[in-house]
Amino acid sequence: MESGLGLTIVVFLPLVSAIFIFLIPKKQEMLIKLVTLGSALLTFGVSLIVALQFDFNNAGDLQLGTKVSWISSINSNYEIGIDGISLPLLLLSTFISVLAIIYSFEHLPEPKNAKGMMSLILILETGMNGTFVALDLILFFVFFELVLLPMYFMIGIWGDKTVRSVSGLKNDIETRLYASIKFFVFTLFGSAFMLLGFLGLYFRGNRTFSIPELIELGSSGAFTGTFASLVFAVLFLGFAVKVPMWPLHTWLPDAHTAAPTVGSVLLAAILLKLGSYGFVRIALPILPEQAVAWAPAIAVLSAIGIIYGSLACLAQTDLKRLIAFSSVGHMGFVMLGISSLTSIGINAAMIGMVAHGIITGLLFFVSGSMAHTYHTRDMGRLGGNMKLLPKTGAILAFTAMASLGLPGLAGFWGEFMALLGAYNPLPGLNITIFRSSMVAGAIGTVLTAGYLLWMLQRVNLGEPKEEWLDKELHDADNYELVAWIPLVILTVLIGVFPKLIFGATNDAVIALVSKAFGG
Amino acid sequence: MSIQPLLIAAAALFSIGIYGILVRRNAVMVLLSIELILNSVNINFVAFNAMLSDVFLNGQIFSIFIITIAAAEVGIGLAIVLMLFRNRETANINEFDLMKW
Amino acid sequence: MVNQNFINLLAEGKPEYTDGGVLAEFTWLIVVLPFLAAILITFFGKYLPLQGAELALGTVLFIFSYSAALLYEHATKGIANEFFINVGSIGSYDLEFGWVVDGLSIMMYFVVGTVSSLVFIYATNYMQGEIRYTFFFTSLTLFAGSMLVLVSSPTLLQLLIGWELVGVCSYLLIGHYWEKKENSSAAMKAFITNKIADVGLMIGIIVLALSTKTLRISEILYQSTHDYADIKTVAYLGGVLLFIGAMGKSAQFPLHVWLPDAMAGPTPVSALMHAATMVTAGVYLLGRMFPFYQGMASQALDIVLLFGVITLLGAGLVAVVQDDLKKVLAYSTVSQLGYMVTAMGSGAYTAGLFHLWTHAFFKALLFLGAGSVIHAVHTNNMSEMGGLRKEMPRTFSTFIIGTIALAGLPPLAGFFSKDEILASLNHEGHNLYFIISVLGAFITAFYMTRAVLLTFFGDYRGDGHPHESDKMMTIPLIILSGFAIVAGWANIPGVYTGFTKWVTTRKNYIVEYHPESFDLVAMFSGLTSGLLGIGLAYYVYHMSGNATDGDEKIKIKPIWNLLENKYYLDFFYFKFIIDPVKITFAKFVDSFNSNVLDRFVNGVGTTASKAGGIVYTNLDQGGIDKVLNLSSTGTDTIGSKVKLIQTGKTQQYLMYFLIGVIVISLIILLVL
Amino acid sequence: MFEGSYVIDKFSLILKGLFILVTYLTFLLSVNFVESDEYYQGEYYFLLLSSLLGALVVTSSRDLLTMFIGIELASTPMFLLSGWKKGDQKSNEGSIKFFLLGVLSASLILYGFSLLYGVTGKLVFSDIANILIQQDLAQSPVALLSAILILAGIGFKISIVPFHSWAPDTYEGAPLPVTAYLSVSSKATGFVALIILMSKIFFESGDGLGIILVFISGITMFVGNLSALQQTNPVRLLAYSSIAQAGFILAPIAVANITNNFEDGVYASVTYLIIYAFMNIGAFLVINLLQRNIDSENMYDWGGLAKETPLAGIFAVIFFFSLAGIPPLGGWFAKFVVFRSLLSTGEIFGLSLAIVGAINAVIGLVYYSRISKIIWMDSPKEDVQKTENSIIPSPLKVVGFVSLILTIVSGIFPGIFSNLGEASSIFFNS
Repeated sequence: MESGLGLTIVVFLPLVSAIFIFLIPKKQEMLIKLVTLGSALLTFGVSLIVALQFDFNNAGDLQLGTKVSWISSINSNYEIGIDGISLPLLLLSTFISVLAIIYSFEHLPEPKNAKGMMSLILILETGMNGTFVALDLILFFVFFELVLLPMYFMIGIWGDKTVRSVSGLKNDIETRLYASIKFFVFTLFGSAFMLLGFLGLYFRGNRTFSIPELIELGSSGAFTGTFASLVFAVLFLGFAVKVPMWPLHTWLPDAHTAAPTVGSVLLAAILLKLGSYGFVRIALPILPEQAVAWAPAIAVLSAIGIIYGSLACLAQTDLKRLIAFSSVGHMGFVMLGISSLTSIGINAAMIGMVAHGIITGLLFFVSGSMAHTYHTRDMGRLGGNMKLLPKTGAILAFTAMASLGLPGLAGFWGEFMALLGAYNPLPGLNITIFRSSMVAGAIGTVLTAGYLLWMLQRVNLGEPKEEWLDKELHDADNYELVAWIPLVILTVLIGVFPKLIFGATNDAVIALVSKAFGG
Repeated sequence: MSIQPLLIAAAALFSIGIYGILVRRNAVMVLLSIELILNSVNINFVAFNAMLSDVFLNGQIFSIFIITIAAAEVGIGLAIVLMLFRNRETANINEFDLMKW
Repeated sequence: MVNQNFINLLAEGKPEYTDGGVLAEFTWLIVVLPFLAAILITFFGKYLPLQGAELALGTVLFIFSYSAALLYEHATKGIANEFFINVGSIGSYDLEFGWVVDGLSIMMYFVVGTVSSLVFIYATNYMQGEIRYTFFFTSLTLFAGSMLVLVSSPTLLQLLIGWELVGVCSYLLIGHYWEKKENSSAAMKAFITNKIADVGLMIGIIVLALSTKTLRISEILYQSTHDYADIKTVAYLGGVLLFIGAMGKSAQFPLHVWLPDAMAGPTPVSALMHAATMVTAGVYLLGRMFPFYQGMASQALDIVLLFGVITLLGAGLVAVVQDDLKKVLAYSTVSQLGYMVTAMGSGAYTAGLFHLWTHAFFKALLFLGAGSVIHAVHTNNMSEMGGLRKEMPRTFSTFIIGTIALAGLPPLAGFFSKDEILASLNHEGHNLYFIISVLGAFITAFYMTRAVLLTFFGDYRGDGHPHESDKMMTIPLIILSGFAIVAGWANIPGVYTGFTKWVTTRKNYIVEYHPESFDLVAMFSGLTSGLLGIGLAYYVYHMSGNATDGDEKIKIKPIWNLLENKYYLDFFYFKFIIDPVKITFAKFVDSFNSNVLDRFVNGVGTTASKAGGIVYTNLDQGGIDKVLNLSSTGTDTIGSKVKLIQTGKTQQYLMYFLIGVIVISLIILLVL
Repeated sequence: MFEGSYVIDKFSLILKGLFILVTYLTFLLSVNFVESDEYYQGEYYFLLLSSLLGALVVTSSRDLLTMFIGIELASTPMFLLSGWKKGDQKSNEGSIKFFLLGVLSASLILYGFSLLYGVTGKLVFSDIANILIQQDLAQSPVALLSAILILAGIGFKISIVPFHSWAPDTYEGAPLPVTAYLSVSSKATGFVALIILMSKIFFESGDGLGIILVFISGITMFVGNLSALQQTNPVRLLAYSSIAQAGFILAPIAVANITNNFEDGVYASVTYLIIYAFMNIGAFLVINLLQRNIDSENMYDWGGLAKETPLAGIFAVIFFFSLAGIPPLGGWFAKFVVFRSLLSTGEIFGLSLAIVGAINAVIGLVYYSRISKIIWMDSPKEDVQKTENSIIPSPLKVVGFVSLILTIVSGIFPGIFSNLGEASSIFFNS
């Protein structure tokens, strides 16, 4: 499929459907939902076909893509393709989107408006899928930014309406409004500079935006000196905001807390990955020399992120906020893996991304649902959830276990392998820093276990509080279960048989590392 | 004939015009000041034309255009002032500060 | 998928082992089956007549029979084989699961199978009518399964997986009655303590894996016995780190604190956990990695030895002051684990494992017996028991057998294993440790006798009328007491040393002292101290009056307080580690996040907005006024200036315009 | 034509096309406005067309006189149009300010022209440039002074700091369609004139001019954006926004003046102008549509308005975020080409300006997102009177959809517009 047709469909089908949905009258909600689901399923189906056509024996090569002239005046092309690094993330993205839509069938937050929500999800999906297949910096940038608007509106319109005070601001503000603009401004801040970095590469790199070509140039040492370090700095800024790495993470807890359930699921599961994927796809291979120079800093920031995120979790009373902070910690492991610049570390990051997507996505599903049922996220008021909502509680418990990196479940590989990678980073990197980071990360796993178990104790266990006893609380319904069970199964499958991910990523990562760092 | 006096005269006229624009309160007087400035430019053009002995008389032609346009502008200006005067019953431009902040 | 690797198993030395044939090849069944069963029980258990217990029982009975078959095969022919399944590659590392079938693992399979079967049978009755009966069996099955994952592991990776799975299952089981906060807290404590230790294990695995370029245990052992340089440099570190992991699971001082609290779980759980499935993991790890320790990390063994000795003595002393019957047994377990670790530390591989083997049976017996008692009297406190030997004769007699076995009197199991440990210590010349261990034996005998006297002798001090337990509970007791008697005969110096052969699969690697006959010094001192302990306790708690007064007679206030407070370890942990982390640090980070980072971010926002205000109001809309006002305040104003100041908006704009022109001109002409 | 004083090239044709299209859209925007009150219809359209003619002349003019006439023709009608709401004092006031400053700026331009003429004796740009270079006068104080005067005069039209002060008042006072025209077409006329003058006459005037332009451009972005943050009146907000945008459009020209790489600079500016034109008209349309539904000029009163007119709501999202430069809406490409031309030589002023631009893009987002936030996310204010006016007149719909399509297409297939920009810049290479 040299035409890149499959990938093009995967990317643009959701967008086309979104436009189509605009044309359906608002009243026909069921039709809107069915069209959305249909298109998401179709997209997922096509992405599966793409995965079947993918040649896993040459997972290191970019495949199934195409290159068509797009903006000729700046030599930017519609260049797409996937390799073992992007394939798992692409599948994750199409898959989670389907689940998010299924979940939304019956669980639209106020103000309902299925039309708006569904079209936003679809636009979002185009952005996410596009980012994972784009092989042209400008194309990448456009898709990377495409996710901003839908997410901004998702948070702003369907988000949490509680009014709260924010330090540094005089007036109290609705959580959703604060969070949405914070998310938007933060990300744009990063990406505006990232764009400058892309342009820098363009001008130094024979006026091309093609990522494969730039990688060739980069690995042959075309980008050096102050220029390269500036470019890496701005790329770092752009990607690190998205990951998010400490201390650029502060938009994340607010965004997650305020976002509607589907929003936080997509945000956690896919959007955060755009940043770390950017590091692997763009920053490392194109600027290997700078990657080496920056790696210790990234490792230290990741380690801080891990510890910091975990400690912050221990202080939370808000369930969703806790999970949001846990993302900071988990993405810290991903970045720690990447910073090691070894095939082990980057592989760890890849599986870590997928696992975090599945697990944290599920956590947000469950916690969002609980917030919806209880009308509160305050863990001080919750308790005895296992008794009140046994199914939800069981899945919450399972997911928390997965999230704390329990071996045998998906979350384990990312953590363990990241530590493995960080212990022996690329030769030439400061081993003390990396090993200290690794120890910090290892301590982080304990703290992670601590806050998650504590969360379980406060939320799931114990006798239910009196205020809930006479209330009618609905346990997970079928839509929720259909959305959740696949994630549970995936968590176990990847946990037991990580080849599902490594089978695709390993060759690609080895190719990347050997090309960029010769190791 | 030296060109300096002409240029100085033009510059002086220009400055007077500027002063008038800035200081006069009556809108009509401000319009007149603008005429002064435009005319200073005319003097410039004509003087330069003479100095350069431009056979195409570019400077002269230019100044004729300026005169025409100046007339049109003053006409427009007066129309606007008139409209203001109708609405506000004053031609004092200092009182036009509705949109202060 | 399955490949076999004989290099490290059989290539050297005499090929005196077989590959185990079909039996070995299908050993994965006993590992996978529990997980399948757990899933089935979860989803369909409720609809079955015994609410899922039959599935669990069937599974463990299968494990028992399979492992018995393996053991028979091994004892007669000898099996050593391992199987690998590749589940992914990462870099140049193969991630492999698999199963190993050799003496050590077969011994563990058998222990797990036997003890689990009996505990499960016991539990079907014990847990009757309790809350979440089905889920209990799910977790219990998982627990056994996880332990099998651990002991069947041919790679460090799978070992780690099993290791943590065991931890989680223990969390589920200890917190079985999670309605009460103490129970869920105890579960958390167990999990977190283990997790802390796991960090050590994890890093240890990483260190070893990276220096040997493999995750396969056999390969690592091969390298460590063949003087590979890479592993040699990290051997000490790796050894210590692995031991930290072992300390958590095997409850070595100072990470033992979770184990006594773990008594919050139902008694069958305690029995399983203390005998077969969890606490033995650490010792198993030391055993599995023993060639590595011996080959390269002998300094690490010294540390192992030290902690083992500290644990055996410290925990034994605490056991003396406990009133809770289960806690006596819990501390006793800790102390016995200390023995095993001490044995490993002193290089007595077989002795350590032998003690594990015997201890599994008699400790399971004791716990189940205690459970039977508790079931009857509805309390854990010995001060509310007494005189139960008449009401519960079968429980009493089996409990006595367990006690004697634990106290180390011949010919019961504990005697032989403990003796071997003492002999080994004596042989290696660890005189101080030898003495402490002997002292430990004395203490063991003392507290066990105390417990027996308080529970079964004297008059009944509780409420109601306790009855002997159901057959389903007493039959396992009887079977276990059989094991408690005969298990020690598997390794009698000079008579029959089958056990040594069983567990020394990798014969070429392990160099250890095997007493050809009884070490008389060790035997004599062990035996004497045991008898003395029993005697003294009998005197204090029985002969010289009422059992309950016994404590008063030996109470030396400061020491007693110290022991009752468990050396203030928990206090220390909470005060200096948990609270600071959970409260101080966490609060600090949180407030840092919202008060520093967020404030900064919001500050940037407000600053931008304020800057906007300043630009807009002062520069854009009124700047000229201000500038001119400023410049005119000093000098007395001349007419034109006054007029300028008074200009209205329009002229101000014009002014702006011209000043702009002038400023730009000046800059261009003069500056640039 | 006319001895090189009037040329037809790709640059002029493309921009002529732009002006005509923009004027057409303005007509459509105006239909309802003109009909809604007793305005002089005929004159209104006549004046707009006159202004268009002026703009068309400017694009082709290559001598001082033609350009001057073009500029005057383009701007003089606007003085009248901005005061078209005769009874409205704000409109009057905006008009007089606009007029006075406009005339002043015209005089400054003229004065500058006269100096140029005096130095060289020529009116045609190429001749002037040749003589300046031959006689080594390009960097003489006279040439620079004339450049500054001309810059100030044109700076008024393109409303760059510090010549921008009329813009908010006039925009606020003028009828909305006129404002749209002012902010798009008038501004574009100014930029066209500036581009021609800078690239045809002052390209050898040394770095000083370029540097001052760089500073002006940066300051303009900051002042425009920061002031826009403070606005409550949406039209005023757009006025400051267009000031900030002017900073962006100016940036490539400024840097081109230093690097002398006018090809890149013109390409970027023209592309920006084209894309900016449509999204800005769209933005004004949005204000127009929303104001039909509510009786308040304070946009903070507009809470939840999108639910009344969802179409206007969607327009608001598209156009305002396009102005903010969020992909895949056209604005991103406009900003992108600007950044591209700023960085093309990697020279320090371009780099700094690019960083300033990036920061400003972020600041801009805050207020551009504000209207969408208010109308989509805020709850309706109860004390504000709403007028039921849900049917959108078809001319406005046409404007909306044309701008919408152009804005989105220019974001997704920027090639189309960037080709125009590129084509227009080719002329400057020779």
